[in-house]
Amino acid sequence: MAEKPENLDPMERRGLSGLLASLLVETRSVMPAAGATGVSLVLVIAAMCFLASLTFGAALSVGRAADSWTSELAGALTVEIKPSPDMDKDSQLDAVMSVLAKTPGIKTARPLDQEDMRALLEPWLGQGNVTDDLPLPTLIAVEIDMQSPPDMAGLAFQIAASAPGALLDTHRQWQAQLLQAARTVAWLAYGVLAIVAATTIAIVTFATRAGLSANREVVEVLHLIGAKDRFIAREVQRHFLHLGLRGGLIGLALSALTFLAAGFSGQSESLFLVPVWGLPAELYPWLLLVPLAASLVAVLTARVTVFRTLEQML
Amino acid sequence: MAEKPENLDPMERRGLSGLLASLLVETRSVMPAAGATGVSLVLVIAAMCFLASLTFGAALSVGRAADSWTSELAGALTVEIKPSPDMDKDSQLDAVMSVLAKTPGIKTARPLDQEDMRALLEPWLGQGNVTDDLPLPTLIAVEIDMQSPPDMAGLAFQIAASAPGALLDTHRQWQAQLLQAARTVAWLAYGVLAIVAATTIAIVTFATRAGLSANREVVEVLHLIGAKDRFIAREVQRHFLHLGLRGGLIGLALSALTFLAAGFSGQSESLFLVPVWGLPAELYPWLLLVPLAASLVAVLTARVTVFRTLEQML
Amino acid sequence: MHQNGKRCGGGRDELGFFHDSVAFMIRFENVGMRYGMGPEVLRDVSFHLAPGSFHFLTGPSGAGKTSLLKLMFLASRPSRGLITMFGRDIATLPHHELPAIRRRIGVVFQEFRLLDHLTTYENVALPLKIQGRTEDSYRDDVHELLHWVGLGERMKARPPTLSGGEKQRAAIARAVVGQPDLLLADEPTGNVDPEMGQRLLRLFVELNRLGTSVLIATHDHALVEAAGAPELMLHNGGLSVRG
Amino acid sequence: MHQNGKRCGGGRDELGFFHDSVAFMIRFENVGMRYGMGPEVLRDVSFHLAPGSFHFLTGPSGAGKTSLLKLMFLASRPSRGLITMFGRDIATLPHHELPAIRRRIGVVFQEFRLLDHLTTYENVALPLKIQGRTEDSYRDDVHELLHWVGLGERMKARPPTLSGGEKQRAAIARAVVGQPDLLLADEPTGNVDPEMGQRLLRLFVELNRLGTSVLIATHDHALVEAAGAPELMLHNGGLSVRG
Ligand SMILES: Nc1ncnc2c1ncn2[C@@H]1O[C@H](COP(=O)(O)OP(=O)(O)OP(=O)(O)O)[C@@H](O)[C@H]1O
Ligand SMILES: Nc1ncnc2c1ncn2[C@@H]1O[C@H](COP(=O)(O)OP(=O)(O)OP(=O)(O)O)[C@@H](O)[C@H]1O
Ligand SMILES: [Mg+2]
Ligand SMILES: [Mg+2]
Repeated sequence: MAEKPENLDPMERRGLSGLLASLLVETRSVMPAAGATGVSLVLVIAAMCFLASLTFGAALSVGRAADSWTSELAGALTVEIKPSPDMDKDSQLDAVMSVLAKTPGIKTARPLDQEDMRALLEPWLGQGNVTDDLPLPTLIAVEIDMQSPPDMAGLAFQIAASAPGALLDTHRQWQAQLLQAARTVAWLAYGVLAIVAATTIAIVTFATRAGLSANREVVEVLHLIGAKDRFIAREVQRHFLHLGLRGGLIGLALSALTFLAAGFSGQSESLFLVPVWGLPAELYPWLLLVPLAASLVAVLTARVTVFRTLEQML
Repeated sequence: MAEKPENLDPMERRGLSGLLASLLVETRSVMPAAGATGVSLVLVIAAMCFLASLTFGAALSVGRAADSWTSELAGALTVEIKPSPDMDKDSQLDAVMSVLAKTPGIKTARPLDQEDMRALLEPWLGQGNVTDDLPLPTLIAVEIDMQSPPDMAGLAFQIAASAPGALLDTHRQWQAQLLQAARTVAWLAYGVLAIVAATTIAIVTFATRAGLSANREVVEVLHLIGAKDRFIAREVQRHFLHLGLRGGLIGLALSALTFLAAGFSGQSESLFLVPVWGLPAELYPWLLLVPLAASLVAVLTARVTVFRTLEQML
Repeated sequence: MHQNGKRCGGGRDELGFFHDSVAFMIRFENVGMRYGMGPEVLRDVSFHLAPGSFHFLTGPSGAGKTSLLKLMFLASRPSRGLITMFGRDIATLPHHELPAIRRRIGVVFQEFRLLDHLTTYENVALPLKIQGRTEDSYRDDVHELLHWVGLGERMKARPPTLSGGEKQRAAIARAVVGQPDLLLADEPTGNVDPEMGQRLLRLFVELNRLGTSVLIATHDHALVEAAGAPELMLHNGGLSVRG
Repeated sequence: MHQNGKRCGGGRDELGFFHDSVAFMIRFENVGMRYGMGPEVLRDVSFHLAPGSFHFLTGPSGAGKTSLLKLMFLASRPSRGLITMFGRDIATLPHHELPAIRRRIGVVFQEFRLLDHLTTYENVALPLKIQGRTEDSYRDDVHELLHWVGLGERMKARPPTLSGGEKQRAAIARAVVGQPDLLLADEPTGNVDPEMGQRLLRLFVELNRLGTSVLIATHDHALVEAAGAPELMLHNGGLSVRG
């Protein structure tokens, strides 16, 4: 039998592409290439990474939406100026505006005009009911700099002093409720993420251990013919790194596709806090954490299990 | 060796508790009692059922909240009566109310009093700004019977005719937007449910197949010593029914505990559409569907896989 | 194949013990077999075994003994030729009739193939359990058989804790417990000492006297000589008969 | 244990071949062993094997041959007594030194224990691969060995497609490929024909001539007689020596 050197390792290629290939494709090792349990481990990891990536993406964008919304909300004040017999409307407005202009930490201050007021009130009063003769208060929308916010108490005092009927409304009543809502939604998203992450870790751990039990005989034989613990652990880890990465990347791809599809489906308006759906483009890279974490869990589980198995063995 | 009849099947008890016990506890069968792969299959099913139950419960209560909210919204109309020089306020109101009283399909009609109006407007106009001298329109909140709704076009015509300045507002503008929102949230919940359900089915399927591959030798030996296909399939199915139910019930218990804990944690106010959190008591029984479905998937997968294996075998 | 002595039953045998009143228990005609795309492991194998006969199957390692037995216990199909078992052409046999035929065959696998999660007792009782018999009806028989093969003390042990020879004896006990019409044993004494080998041979002979046809694949010349039964010899894929 | 002929090396042996210059390769003193809470499988076993010796280990099925070998290839610990391997007390040996000792021992397991996912060639080459040797350095040796044991044609087959005897020969090849200082073979000829058995015995003798101590557990009297080497006999957990 003339033996050609055809059992040379086909993965002997070097370089980055070689590295990538050897991460994803099973190189010839002493561990079994993905058999029945290997395949199902890959699929379980893929499915869990899919779920985890979806949740992670959703939590990320909800969290970000809640954050920006919270700071927007907290950065907004309103000054109300009630009509007063002691001062005419325009003087009241000028006095308050000059106070605002002098106060550090205020970004913009803009009196709401008739149009704004109409838009605000029409849903409640009925179309055409907001007429010029309605004795509405004047409202000034104030945006403050969240980095160096003004002294609220001082500002409220100054405004009240500047003109009769002027009042700083810090939206306290609304803010309390809305901030609470935003915080709840963000917590919810992170809570769901935590549950899914914990479940993913549990499933990957147990799937890995199940996969290893199929390889127990291999580990035992290697041990008995004199392989060092570190050699065995390295081989097993590499095997599970392959399985984990392969599964993780499949799951990642599926979830990215889902986000893209949802993004394109046109429903991309934001609904309350929930961005429906589609992930902001700059958040996609974060999803890579999911397969990496899954592989890490698989590798660590494999390592711990193998060492524990080997320790029992003498 | 005196052999006591101690290898009598300990599960020979009869009755309901016996049935339950035999469903949950592995009876002496020819299949291996949960070994390494069995245990991990149980845990994988438990974890997936946990996630699926959580999602299912959330989708159920979101769906129900959206439903009731939608029908509440759709069942509400408002009649606006603008002040008119041709008729005084009370006569206008009386005329409109009598039209509403005569119209079939209207449950209640209630003029909003000054308090209601103030509550409605104060957030926008500022506290103390809604004064009696504000020339507000009169609003009548009308609740219609969704089962036999009145003829809207006819009603609008009759109301407009009954008094100058009277107008039927069907909240179209708001409704379109809010119904859309409710529908989106409900769809979202069901979409997430679908994704989790599909993932659960996939994972249970593959975990079952992995579990079976460990039992392949058993199936083969049984086949070769003359067991009928139906016998083998029945044994395997029973085995996976046990594993599936055990896992499913663990997952169910965990998710029920989670809902209960969330319910008790006091955050039970509704946030927009999302009931945060806690599942309405009457929805808990529905959660039972999850472990049943998971067991069904496991059993069917096992059955199909075993029959396919046996077919290949001659 | 021709008759030899008492134990190698004649072509036409009217023992009431057998379910069919056919001339041959097993009949191979020009049977060939290959694995996948590989070379033919068996070539033009033709022979027949009469009910109640006793034969050995010999041949060098890798000659195809196990492969030939696999055809007989219906674990694989021939790639060509005709196989008749109990008077039925197995190529045309409907799928649902195979279990009934398999139950008439007891097999000692070369690799034992005991179920690791069952005790030795349960493993041996398995063929009876599969036939739907109640434990009460067979418990004593199984115990007696286990004692006979020297496993009385290891009845509750699981196969992974048995020694090589103990496993082999458990496998033999499982094959004979149902008093099959045909016993196929693949290297049944490779892991036991000569004394135990003789004891097991007596078991086979006893079974044969009760009507079972016996075919034993073996390398153990001592066994073949002790039994004095005819020998089917496999060589280079072909079969020849001695005795 | 006392010297017997050439092959059963003397107590104090100065063969430069051995890494340690110790008197005994293996020394058992009052060794007892039990599985879990069970009865003692081995009782007060005391013996020693000199470097370069050749012995058989016999005893009825279930006597404890495999258990005794397990102690020697460091797969289990004795429940009492002292075991010295290559001059080291294995009870006090640190964990990280065990692989080095295992590499000096070649084992033919009774159940073969080949890795099903590797080819026969890869299985046999495994001990060399584990030692970190490059494939180029051993490919030809492995091929030659495989041809010698009659597996030249089945080099690329995986164990599940090998016959019983082929698996056994692959297991033997794996045990001897690294020219170990000690060869422990558990029933290495149970599944091969007598001719192949003799051939394999020649392999062991050849190895022994090159300096390997050989211990073969077997039921095969023909093998013991052909080699004419001394016999350790296990009976009721105790060890006695013949020859
Ligand atoms: N599943 C299989 N796939 C491919 N080849 C196989 C398979 N099983 C056996 N063979 C090959 O067929 C030939 C005959 O094998 P078989 O097991 O029938 O031999 P045998 O006579 O039983 O040998 P032994 O005495 O060693 O058990 C051998 O060369 C073996 O390698
Ligand atoms: N893992 C184990 N747990 C419990 N008992 C065991 C275990 N392994 C072996 N035994 C028992 O210890 C005794 C000796 O077994 P051992 O395998 O050493 O015998 P042996 O001499 O190799 O027999 P054979 O020739 O049949 O291979 C047997 O009775 C066996 O049942
Ligand atoms: Mg064979
Ligand atoms: Mg043994």
